[in-house]
Amino acid sequence: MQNPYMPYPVRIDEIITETEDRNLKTFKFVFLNPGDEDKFSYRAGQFAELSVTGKGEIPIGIASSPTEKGFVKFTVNKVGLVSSYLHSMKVGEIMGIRGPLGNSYPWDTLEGKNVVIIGGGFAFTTLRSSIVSMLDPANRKKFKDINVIYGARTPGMLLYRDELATWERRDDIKMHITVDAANDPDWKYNVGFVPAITEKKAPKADADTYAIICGPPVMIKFTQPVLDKLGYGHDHIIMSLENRMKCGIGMCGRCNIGKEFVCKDGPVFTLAQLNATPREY
Amino acid sequence: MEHMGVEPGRLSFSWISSAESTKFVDVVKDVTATVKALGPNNNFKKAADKVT
Amino acid sequence: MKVMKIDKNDWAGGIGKIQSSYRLYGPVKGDAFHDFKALEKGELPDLNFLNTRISPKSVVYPQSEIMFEYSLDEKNPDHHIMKDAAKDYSPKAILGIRPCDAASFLLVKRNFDTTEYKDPYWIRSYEATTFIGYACNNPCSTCFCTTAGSGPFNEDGLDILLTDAGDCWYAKAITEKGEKLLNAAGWNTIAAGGSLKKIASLKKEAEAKISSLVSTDQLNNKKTTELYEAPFWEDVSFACINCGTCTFLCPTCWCFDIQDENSGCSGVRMKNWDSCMFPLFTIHGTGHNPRGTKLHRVRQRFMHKLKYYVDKYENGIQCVGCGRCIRSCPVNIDIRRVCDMMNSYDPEACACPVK
Amino acid sequence: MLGYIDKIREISKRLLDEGRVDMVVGFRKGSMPMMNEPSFIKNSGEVSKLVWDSNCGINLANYLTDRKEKIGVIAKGCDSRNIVTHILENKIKRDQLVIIGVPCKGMIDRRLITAMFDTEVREVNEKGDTVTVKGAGFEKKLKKSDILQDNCSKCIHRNPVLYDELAAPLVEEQKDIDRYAEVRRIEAMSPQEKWQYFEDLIAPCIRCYACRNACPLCYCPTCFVDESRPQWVGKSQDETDIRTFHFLRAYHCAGRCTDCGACERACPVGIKVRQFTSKLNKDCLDMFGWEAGVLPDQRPPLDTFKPADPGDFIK
Repeated sequence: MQNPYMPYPVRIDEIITETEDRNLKTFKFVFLNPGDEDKFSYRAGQFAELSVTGKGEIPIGIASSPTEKGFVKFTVNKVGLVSSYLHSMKVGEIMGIRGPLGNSYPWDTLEGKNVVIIGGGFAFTTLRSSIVSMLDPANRKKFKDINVIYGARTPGMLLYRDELATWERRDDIKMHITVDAANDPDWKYNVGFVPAITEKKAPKADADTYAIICGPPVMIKFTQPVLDKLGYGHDHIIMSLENRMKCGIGMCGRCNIGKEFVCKDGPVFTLAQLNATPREY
Repeated sequence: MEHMGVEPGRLSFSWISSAESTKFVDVVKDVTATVKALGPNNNFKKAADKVT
Repeated sequence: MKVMKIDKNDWAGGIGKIQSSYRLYGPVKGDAFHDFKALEKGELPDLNFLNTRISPKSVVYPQSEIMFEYSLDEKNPDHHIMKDAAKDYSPKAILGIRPCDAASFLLVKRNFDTTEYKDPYWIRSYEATTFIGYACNNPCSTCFCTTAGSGPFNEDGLDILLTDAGDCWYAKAITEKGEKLLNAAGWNTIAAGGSLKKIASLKKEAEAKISSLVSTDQLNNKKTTELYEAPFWEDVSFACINCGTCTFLCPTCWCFDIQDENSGCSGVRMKNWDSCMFPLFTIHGTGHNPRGTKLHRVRQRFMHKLKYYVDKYENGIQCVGCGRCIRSCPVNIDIRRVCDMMNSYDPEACACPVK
Repeated sequence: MLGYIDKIREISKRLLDEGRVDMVVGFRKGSMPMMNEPSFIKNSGEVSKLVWDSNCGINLANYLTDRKEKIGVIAKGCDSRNIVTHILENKIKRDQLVIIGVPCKGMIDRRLITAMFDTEVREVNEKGDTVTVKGAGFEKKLKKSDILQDNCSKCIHRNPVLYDELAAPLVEEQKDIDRYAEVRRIEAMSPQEKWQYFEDLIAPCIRCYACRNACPLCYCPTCFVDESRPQWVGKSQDETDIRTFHFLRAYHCAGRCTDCGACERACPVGIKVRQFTSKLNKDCLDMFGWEAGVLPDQRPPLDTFKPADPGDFIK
C-alpha cells in the first residue's frame, strides 16, 4: 500500500528572492531518489505539500511546468511557522515534497479554446506553470488565443519578471501586465487595478473562451462583475482556491467547502460549482 | 508548583537590581547548589515515544 | 452463518485462549464509567455497561499516532528524511463493541479507504481487527440507532455478534474472521435450533425499546446553500462552548491534524485527532478564518454529518445514533433536534427565525 | 428554587417590553434529565421557554462577551461573580447588562446521580429539598443537599453579588464550611505523592478543552496551547503536555477563579479540574484575603501591588 503521507526527499537546489519586499522566494528542488521525479508527474494547477522536517507541511501550488524537467519549483510567501522557516533555509538543505495533489486546471476542456489568464500578486505561481506549459512548442497549437492579465502592487512585486519580459516579446501570447502604482519612471506597461485592465483588455466572452482567475480575494471580488459584464458564463470562469490543509488527500476534514474538499476535489473549481457551495474559503 | 509535586527548591524567586551583581552571583550559586543536591528531575521528561 | 452457544462457565477460559493469539480490547470500568482498554492477560471485560463514555474508535485509530521518525543530526546520513515508524499490525480483537459503534467503522472507512488514496495506518489497523459485537438488550433513551442506519442487534461491521440470553451467551459468527476467532476461543458448541428464534425475539424486544427517532429522508433533497443559510443556526449554536467533546467522543468523527515534534536531534511526525469545533482547525496562515465564528463551526459539524456526507457518499448520514454527543455535551446541544430541523427545513415557509 | 421561574419570566417580559434589553440570556428545558440548555430569547412572547431549576449549573457569564446587544442575564451567585470579573477585566460594560439576580441553593451533580445507578436515569424531579430519581424499575428519593455539585456544597456566595433585579428574596449563606479540606490533604503529601496524585487525576484527559471553553475566564483569543509561534505545549497525548495544559491554565485563573464549577461540570471524563484551581483560590484568600468577583470596585491582587503584600518567597 502506497503511503500518501510519505514525502519524497528533495534537496534545495536554488533559491531566488522574487520581490522587493523579500517576502516571496522561489525554491527549486531536486529529487534525491532518481525514480521519484517520474512518480511526481503533475499537471499545471496542482499543488504539493512542502515538508520541512521538524516543522511541518504547507500546501503550495506548483510553479514549475510539467514541461520543465529535472526539478520542481515553488514560490512561497512568508506567512506562518513553516514558510518562515523555509525562508531561512539554504541551498543544499534536505526536506520533502508530497504530491502532486489536487485536480489541475481543466486542460481537456481548455484544448482548442481561447484562454484568458487573470492573476494578481503572488497567486501567479500555478498560472506561470500553465503559461510555460501552454507555450511549450509541443502544446501551443492546442490552444487558440492566450491572453494574460497580471497585476501586482508595484513593479517590484511582480513575480518572474524576466519571464514576463520574454513573454511580452512573443507574438503568440498577449500580455497585459499592470501595477497598482508605478514607482519606476521607466515603467512601460499598464497602471491600474486588475479589474479595470480586465474590462479594457479581456476578449469578449464566447463559448470557446475560458477565464482562469487566481488572486487575492479583493481582486476576485471586483473582477467577477467585470467578467459577468463581458458575458462570461459561470461555467467558463475557472478559479483556484486555497484553504488551510493538512493531509492534502481529502481525509483530515478541514478544507471542505460543502461536500467538496479543496485539496482533493479542488483546488480548481468553476464559479458555477462554487455558487452551489457554502463560501467557506 | 510545589503543590503539583515539584520539590521545594527547584523553583526560586528573587528580586535583584541590575546593580546588585554580587547578590545575583550568590543567588545563582545558591539555586544551582540546591538543584544539584536534589538531583535530576525526571518528572517533566516526556514518556518514551509509545506506539500503539 | 452458525450460532454458537457459550456456557457462562466457559467464558473466562475462552477469553484467555483468544488472548494467546489476539491483542484483546474490551470494556473496563474506571471510576465512574466504562471505557475500552487493552486487556491484560487474565483480565476479563466487564460487560455490565450500557455503552462506553468514549467511543472505541481509538482501538483502530489512536488519538495520537506516530507516522514517521526523523533525525535532524547532519552527521546522520539520512538526516531530515522521514522514516516509517515501527507498527504492530498483528491480529487484535475488540470484544463487547456495541453494534452502533461497529457500524461506525464502515462509515469512517469511506473516508480513509478511497479509490485515489488509502490511509495505510487506519486501513491496516482496521483489517487487523476482529469485531466481537455485543447486542444491546437495553438501549438508552438517547439511543436513536434504528433511524440512523444501525440498530441494537445490527450486524454491519461485525465479525461476531454476542447476545446475552440470560443463562448463556449466543455467539453468531458473521464473517470468516469471526469464525476463526470463535475457533481460537474454543467456543465451538453449536447452539440448538431455537437460538436464532431467541435472538430474533430479543432483537425485536430491544428495537421496541428505542424511544427516540430521527427523520433523515429529506436531507438529500435539500439545497446545500439553503440549509447553510437557514436561520436556525444562531439558535442551535448559541449554547455551544466550542469544546471538542462531541467530536472526540463520536465514533464517526475522523478529522485529524499532522504535527512534527522534536526532541533534541530527532523527532516524529504524528497524526492527532482534531476537531471542527476548534477555531485553529481552519485558520489560514494570514489569520483569515473561513469558519471564524462558533456558528460556522457548529454548522460545519452538523452539515458535515447530516448533509455533506449524505451527498458525497449517497449512503446515509455520518452518524450511527449512539447518543454520546447528546449525553456528554456540557450544554445539551442535541443532534436529534438539529437533524429534525434540517430534515424539515423549508426556506419558503421560514421568513421568521425558527425557534 | 422552582418557584423562581414565574418571577424570572415576569422580569424578563418587562425588560423586553420596555426595550431595556434586546435579549435575555437564560436556560431552556433540556432534552435529557438534569440538563438545561443555555439559550436566549428576543421577544417577550417567548418568556415561557425560560426555565429555572437545580440543573442550571452552566455559567452564563460565558455568553455575554463580544456581543453588541443590551443583555438581560439571569445570574446565580457564581455567575454574578464572573460578571464582576468580566467588568473588572473590561470584557463587558456594566451598562450593557441588566442582571436578574437569582439567589441560589445549589445545583445538583448529574454525574454523581448517574453513577449511583446501574441502569439509566430516565426522569428526575425536584420538590423542595427532595429530588426524585426514576429509571427502568427503580424510583429513589434523594436529599438535595446530598447530591449537590461539590463546589455548590462549599459555596459561600449563593446570593448574587451584583444585580439590578431580584427573582426572589436573598437566601441565607452557608456558614462554617470547610472549603479547603482536600487542598490541605494534598498539601500534606510528599512531593512524590503530590506528583502521583495529579498524574492519576489527569490520566483520563482527552484534551477536548471542555474545561477551558466552559470557563468564563478562558477568553483569550488564542489559548497558549494553540499557539504555534512559539509552540508552548506539545499536541500529543503525552502526560507532560496534558499536565502543562492543566496547571498553566490554572495559573491563568489565579485570583480570578470564582469556583463556579463549570470546568468540572463540562469535563466528559470526570476529572476533578478544580483540584488545580482550589489551591490557588486558597492561597489568594490566605495571602491577600481575596475572593474573586466579590468586590466590583477593587482590583484583583495579582494586578496590584501593596506594600503589605506577603513577600517571604522572594529571597
